[in-house]
Amino acid sequence: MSIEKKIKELYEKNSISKDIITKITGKAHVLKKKGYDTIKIMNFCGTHEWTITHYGIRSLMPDNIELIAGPGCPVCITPGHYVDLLIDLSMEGYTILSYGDSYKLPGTRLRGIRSLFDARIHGGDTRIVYSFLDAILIARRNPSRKHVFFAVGFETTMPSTAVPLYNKVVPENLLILSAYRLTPPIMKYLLEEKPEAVIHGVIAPGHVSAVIGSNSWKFLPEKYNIPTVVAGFEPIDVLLAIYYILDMMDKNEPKLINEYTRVVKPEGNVFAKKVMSKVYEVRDAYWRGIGVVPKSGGYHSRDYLKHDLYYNLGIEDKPIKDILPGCKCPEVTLGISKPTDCPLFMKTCTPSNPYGPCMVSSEGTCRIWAENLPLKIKT
Amino acid sequence: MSIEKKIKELYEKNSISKDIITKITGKAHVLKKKGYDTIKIMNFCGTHEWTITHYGIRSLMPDNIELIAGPGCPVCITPGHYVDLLIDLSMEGYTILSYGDSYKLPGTRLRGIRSLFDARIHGGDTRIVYSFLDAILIARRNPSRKHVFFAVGFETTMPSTAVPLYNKVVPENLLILSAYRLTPPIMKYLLEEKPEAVIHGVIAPGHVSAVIGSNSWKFLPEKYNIPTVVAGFEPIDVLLAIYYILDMMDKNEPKLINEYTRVVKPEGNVFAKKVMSKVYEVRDAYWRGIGVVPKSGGYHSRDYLKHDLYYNLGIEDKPIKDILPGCKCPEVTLGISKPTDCPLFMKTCTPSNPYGPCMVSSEGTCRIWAENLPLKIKT
Amino acid sequence: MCLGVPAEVLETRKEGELVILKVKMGGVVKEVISGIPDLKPGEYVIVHAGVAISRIDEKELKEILNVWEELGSLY
Amino acid sequence: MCLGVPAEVLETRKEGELVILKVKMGGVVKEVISGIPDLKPGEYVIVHAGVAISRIDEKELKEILNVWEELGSLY
Amino acid sequence: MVIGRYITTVHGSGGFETLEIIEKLIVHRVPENLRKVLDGVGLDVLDDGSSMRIGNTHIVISTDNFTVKPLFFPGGDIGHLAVSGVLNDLVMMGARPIAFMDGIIVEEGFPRDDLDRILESMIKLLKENNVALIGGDFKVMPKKSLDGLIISGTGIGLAEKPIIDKIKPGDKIIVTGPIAEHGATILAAQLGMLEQAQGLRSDTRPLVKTVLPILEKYRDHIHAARDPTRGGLSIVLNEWVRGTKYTIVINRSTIPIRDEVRQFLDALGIDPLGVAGEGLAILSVDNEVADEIVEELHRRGEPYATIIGEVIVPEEEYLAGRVIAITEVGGKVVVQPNALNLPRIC
Amino acid sequence: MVIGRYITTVHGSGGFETLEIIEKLIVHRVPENLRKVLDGVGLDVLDDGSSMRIGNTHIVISTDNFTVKPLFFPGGDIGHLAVSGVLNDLVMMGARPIAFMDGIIVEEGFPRDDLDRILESMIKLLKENNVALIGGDFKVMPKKSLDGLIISGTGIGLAEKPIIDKIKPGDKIIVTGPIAEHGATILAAQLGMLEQAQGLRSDTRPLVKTVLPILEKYRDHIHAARDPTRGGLSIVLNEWVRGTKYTIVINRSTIPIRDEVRQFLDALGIDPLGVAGEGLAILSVDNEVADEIVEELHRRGEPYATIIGEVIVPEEEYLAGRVIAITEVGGKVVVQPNALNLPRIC
Ligand code: SF4
Ligand code: SF4
Ligand SMILES: [Mg+2]
Ligand SMILES: [Mg+2]
Ligand SMILES: [Mg+2]
Ligand SMILES: [Mg+2]
Ligand SMILES: [Mg+2]
Ligand SMILES: [Mg+2]
Ligand SMILES: [Mg+2]
Ligand SMILES: [Mg+2]
Ligand SMILES: [Mg+2]
Ligand SMILES: [Mg+2]
Repeated sequence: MSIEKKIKELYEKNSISKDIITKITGKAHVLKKKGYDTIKIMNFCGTHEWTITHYGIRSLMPDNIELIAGPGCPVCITPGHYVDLLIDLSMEGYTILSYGDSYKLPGTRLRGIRSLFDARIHGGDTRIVYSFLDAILIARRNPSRKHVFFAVGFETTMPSTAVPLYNKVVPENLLILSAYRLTPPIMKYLLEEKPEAVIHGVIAPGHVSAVIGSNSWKFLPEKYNIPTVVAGFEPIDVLLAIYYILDMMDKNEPKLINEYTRVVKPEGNVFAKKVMSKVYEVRDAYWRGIGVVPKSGGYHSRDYLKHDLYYNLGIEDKPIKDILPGCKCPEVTLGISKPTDCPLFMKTCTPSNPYGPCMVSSEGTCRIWAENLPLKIKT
Repeated sequence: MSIEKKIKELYEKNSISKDIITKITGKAHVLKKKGYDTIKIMNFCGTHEWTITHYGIRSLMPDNIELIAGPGCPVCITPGHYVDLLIDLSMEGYTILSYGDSYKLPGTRLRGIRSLFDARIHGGDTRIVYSFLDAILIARRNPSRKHVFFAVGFETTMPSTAVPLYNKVVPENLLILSAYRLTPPIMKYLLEEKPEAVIHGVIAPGHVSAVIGSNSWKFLPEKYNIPTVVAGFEPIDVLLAIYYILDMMDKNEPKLINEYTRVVKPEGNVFAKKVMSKVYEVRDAYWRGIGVVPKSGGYHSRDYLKHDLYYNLGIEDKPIKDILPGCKCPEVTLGISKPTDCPLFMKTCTPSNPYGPCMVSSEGTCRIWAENLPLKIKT
Repeated sequence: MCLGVPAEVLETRKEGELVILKVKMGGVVKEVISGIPDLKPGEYVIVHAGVAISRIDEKELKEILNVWEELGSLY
Repeated sequence: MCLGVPAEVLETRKEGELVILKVKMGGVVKEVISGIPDLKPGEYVIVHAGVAISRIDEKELKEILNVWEELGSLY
Repeated sequence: MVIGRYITTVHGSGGFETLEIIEKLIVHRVPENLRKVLDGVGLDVLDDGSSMRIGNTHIVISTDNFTVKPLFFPGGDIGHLAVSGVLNDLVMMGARPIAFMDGIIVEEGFPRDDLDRILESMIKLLKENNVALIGGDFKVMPKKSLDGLIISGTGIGLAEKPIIDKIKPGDKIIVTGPIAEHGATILAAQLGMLEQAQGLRSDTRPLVKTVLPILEKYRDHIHAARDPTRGGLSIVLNEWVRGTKYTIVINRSTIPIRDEVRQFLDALGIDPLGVAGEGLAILSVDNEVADEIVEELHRRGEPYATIIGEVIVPEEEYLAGRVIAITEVGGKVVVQPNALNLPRIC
Repeated sequence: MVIGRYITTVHGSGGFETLEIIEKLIVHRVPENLRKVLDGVGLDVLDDGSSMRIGNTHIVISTDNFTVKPLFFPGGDIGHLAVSGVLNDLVMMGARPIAFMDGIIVEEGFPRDDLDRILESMIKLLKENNVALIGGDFKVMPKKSLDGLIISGTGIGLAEKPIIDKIKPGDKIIVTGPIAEHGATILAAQLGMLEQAQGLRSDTRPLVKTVLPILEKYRDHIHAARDPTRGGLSIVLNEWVRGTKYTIVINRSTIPIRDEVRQFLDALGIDPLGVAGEGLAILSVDNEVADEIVEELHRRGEPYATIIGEVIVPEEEYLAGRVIAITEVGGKVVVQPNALNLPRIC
């Protein structure tokens, strides 16, 4: 059987999920008897959240299982002042290149041009690119114009700029605003600083782990006794992760399980890690709506400063108040509130006209809930 | 009676032209008896030619009067290599500003981009302006871009650049390609060098004379015995000029008559002449299709070279072969041939797709003939 | 050559030494460069390519109208 | 976060030290940056944001399919 | 004409070049039997609109695109123009407009207020003329891929018998109002010469109330009717006479044109006969009723309606198919169908 | 929705935002009695087309603008798309297309050869479907004021009785072919991902020969028909169900979609249900004939036709007016009418 066929089979195997759901229901029942009236399983990756809602997995869960979303959307936690700066630069004639995800992300201002999308409407040259490679090609074709790439993402995304920078193929007229943030530090921060967030199990991010290695999550079971599963992104992967978590809870043996071995190694992608550590250095960093989290940001190291936007402009990366009035993104992002707790949800804040950052990215919890109400219905 | 009403009356008085035509017919008859089987009256101003054809004046003339057009269209005689140069500059990012007249003027090339109009189609920024003042405003609004104004014209048009240059209001990013040519020299050249052009009378250019003064034409009757009338541009002005010429022929008293006293003074516009002589100096110059004519071109004098296109580019204004194969413009322009003598006329050369320069400007003889076939018909 | 049209001077203003006229030509009002010294609102000029190149002389205008009148009727 | 999709490596080329892969993802072929050393045509990778961040391990892939199979039928 | 490798503004001028491109690239490709349907007219005649017959009713349809810049101008706006233009095409076919469909395409970032004004003026005019808006389309194009807004309009009208343009010798040519008003205004606006309204004003308006009743009343005497939009009067007359054995002779000094318009166009060296109007019609009518029609037009609210010429059978063969003008001084000239005029200084 | 001070691409996405702008800025302004004519439908229903009745004949008209970029794409071009789109709107109304009118607007400098190809493909398709080209318009816009070329198209069809979309409880929802083919192809082309044809190909084509005969045959059993163009399947179903007391329930894993299309859209994080197709129809039909219709569709040349869901009366009130999908793993989700999808990496 060829690998291609196997990949297709992965997709088709989703149909056997029903059997796994039955198993989950059984385990949940057992745990309920053991006193677990609410089991909170936090996923930590927007794509997991997407899988859960897109496939209606919440509608299939037994009553005592609550699937909650953690701070897994890099767009949602990207500081608003970055967007303000890029808007202003676009109006001064810079070309701004962004992933689709961050294109509609609002900055901190409540009036006028609020996002890169708005900026385009007002004549700014802001564009969506699929990858940093496309950004390189665009900048090369327009050597007389300055370009800025908006590098939003977690560890998964860091190689996209790190590898080309390391290999010195980035043209001079292409600057980078690094908004990279790191995931283990935020997880630690959440557990240490927000005791109100009760978490029984964690579905750890599959593609982050592909880069940093599944071992990076060992601290969760070892230090905090939280059963943790590194999982893939098919619904069946997620269901399996839930089952494994329940099983560990049942056995009271919190461990780290790697369900996504087809992609994730314990040590991760060694080459990428090496390159990233050359190009980026770790510093304390501001997360939108959350605050400054220790050792959680990736900043260009000295040898790569010539491509750093802030360095080039000669200004400082200084956060300003970017929690929009009335928006509950901070709580939603940390899994403390649900979008439906926000009074603006689906009123002044909608996917086509987002007010808060969590409504922007298709990984933002609010956006996901807006597009796929979790239903428990009979039809 | 207000001056406005009088101007309107000028226009309306055209209705009494029939009486003047009867007088012309009478005089022509008398001259025929004196042996004048063909009386050639040359006009020297494209606008006179336009009046003649637009009002169908040829259709009203007696058989022995032939109204011929002289080299009165500045577009037709503008060297083709100027156009080539401007096309190339537009492709390099210069903005080229031109009067509507010269916008479709073909350069010397037979393929590819042939005119400023073509250049626009291929992405060059070439535009029509109504005046040099508009060019100044456009250049001011776009300080980071270089602009070139295509200064085509006779003495009438020279003040348009001379006055602003003299008054130092031209921005640095606005260069001028001076294609100015002078009219008395070409008239002398025609009489001296082209004996095949038989001319019984001249209708001298009204607006050229408003600038240089009617006295400039004294040499025609005094040196060459040609009855000459400086005339206005209403059909009745032209008819009156024809009548005066016939009358002078009849009396055998060639003189200079100024029919256009309402606008033209013997000494012309003294202020404009002073400014022109500061800004421009007279040199031998090339006329398209005709050749180099002594002391017939206006070139920027030393103090104004910083706005001169050729000076700025550091290249030489050097004519190249610009008579298009098969085109009879040289003969047409000098009044030696008629457009209908050209085998391309209205075949491969039409107003909407001009091949030769005389088909471009609405003053070009070929264009005028194409649009207004001179008819002698009964209806 | 040299299309010239009569226009009425409405306003004059200076930009440095350059005199700019606001003139009325048919249904439009347009700014043109003055090529004649000392123009005043109310005067009529001939405008060519955005420059006032000559005053219209009211006396001579009346004169030519008379000439035409005579020529038209005398016959 | 971090949408990643499986893709087949069709070709590899170098630009200086940078390795660029031509990969097939669904109905399209696209150039992406290699984030893994020594990839060869025919291998499968996970592509995220235009970068191949991980090989797909054929043995493990077979393994998980078996796990699923079992879980799906055992009950 | 050789079309050339690139399309130019000449091809879109509405002159013979436009007709040629339509004939060469489109009509030519369509088999004869697919150039019209249901007993109507279509690409076989290229009149103001097309038609089809259902029972005794002729349904007349016309579609047009509107790309005018600026979008707002003295006397109207692009919405006003779109409705007027489409309804007038129906009226010129002798049809009573009953329905309209619009296609609005705007550039991303277009001000909502401007869109509002344009739609308001469109719909207001439809209401005034009792025409239903039965459908349409709304699209947004990415920033910089369209300059502002354009409108496509489709009109549907009913006629007992449509007017298919076919001039007859002896016909009188009537112009219902002053020419060149719209084109002159737009040109002035484009050249930045409209800083003060000084008598230039587009004449854009539907002729449903003033001209249509007369076309209905004198239906059998009206041999051709057209609105002189792109290309102006000279194109209309040339299209009518082209390929016939007749000559159209017009008396140029009788053509209604306002002083402000004439003087402005003179200043740019542009012939008013080639300049668009959007609130008038050119008619070719039976000699016997010509004066009566003019009087009726005056009564109905077209005070400038005038007979400007006639259709004759020329003595000289080479005049057949041409338009001849008797000039203001009694001269004779051929009126050529040149539609694209650039302003000139010479 | 607040429309805001500027029009954005969201307003032109074909989703509810487009409907809203049409309702707020247009429909709202038109008096009730001018929203339709002659016993037909118009702005009162906002279906695929509009109609009017002359005697026993219903005339169906539809107008649309086409602005697709690139102009040429695997599986078609803008001309091909314009004809298919307009004819399909007529077909969706149950009408047999008889005539077409085109409005071509090109940018100055547009290559004549490209224009030629587009017109050729337009006219070829009209001929194949025996539709007459009875008129149109041709305009040229100045360089840089339009990106390339756009087409407006108006189609006229005849129906004994038009299909006015009105779903009924118990109806089965049929999709006649694989979804998202056109939109995926265009998106790939715009993102520069089409360097090699790898199975993405627009499905643009008229449904005159395959689907129309079935709509005619089962006319009384077909309660709604629509082509899922802008906004895709999710918009069609949401529009149908919005404001009713019913729920549409679809079984997501039964929706026909080709692997190449699904995988490509997965890679961009875009939901295929919101992506346009241009060669398929969505039907809501009587339960009793649903299987028969699917079989007929297979026979006529639509081998992928499938029943994907049904119209129910929900027990829970809050589900009324919504579309619910049963997912591939048996979960249940609301299908939202979001039409504008940006590619994402997260
Ligand atoms: S619904 Fe909008 S405003 Fe409320 S928390 Fe979510 S993103 Fe913020
Ligand atoms: S008709 Fe054309 S080619 Fe012939 S002389 Fe005139 S401009 Fe030249
Ligand atoms: Mg018309
Ligand atoms: Mg039409
Ligand atoms: Mg029209
Ligand atoms: Mg539409
Ligand atoms: Mg007509
Ligand atoms: Mg439709
Ligand atoms: Mg439609
Ligand atoms: Mg459609
Ligand atoms: Mg038209
Ligand atoms: Mg329908």
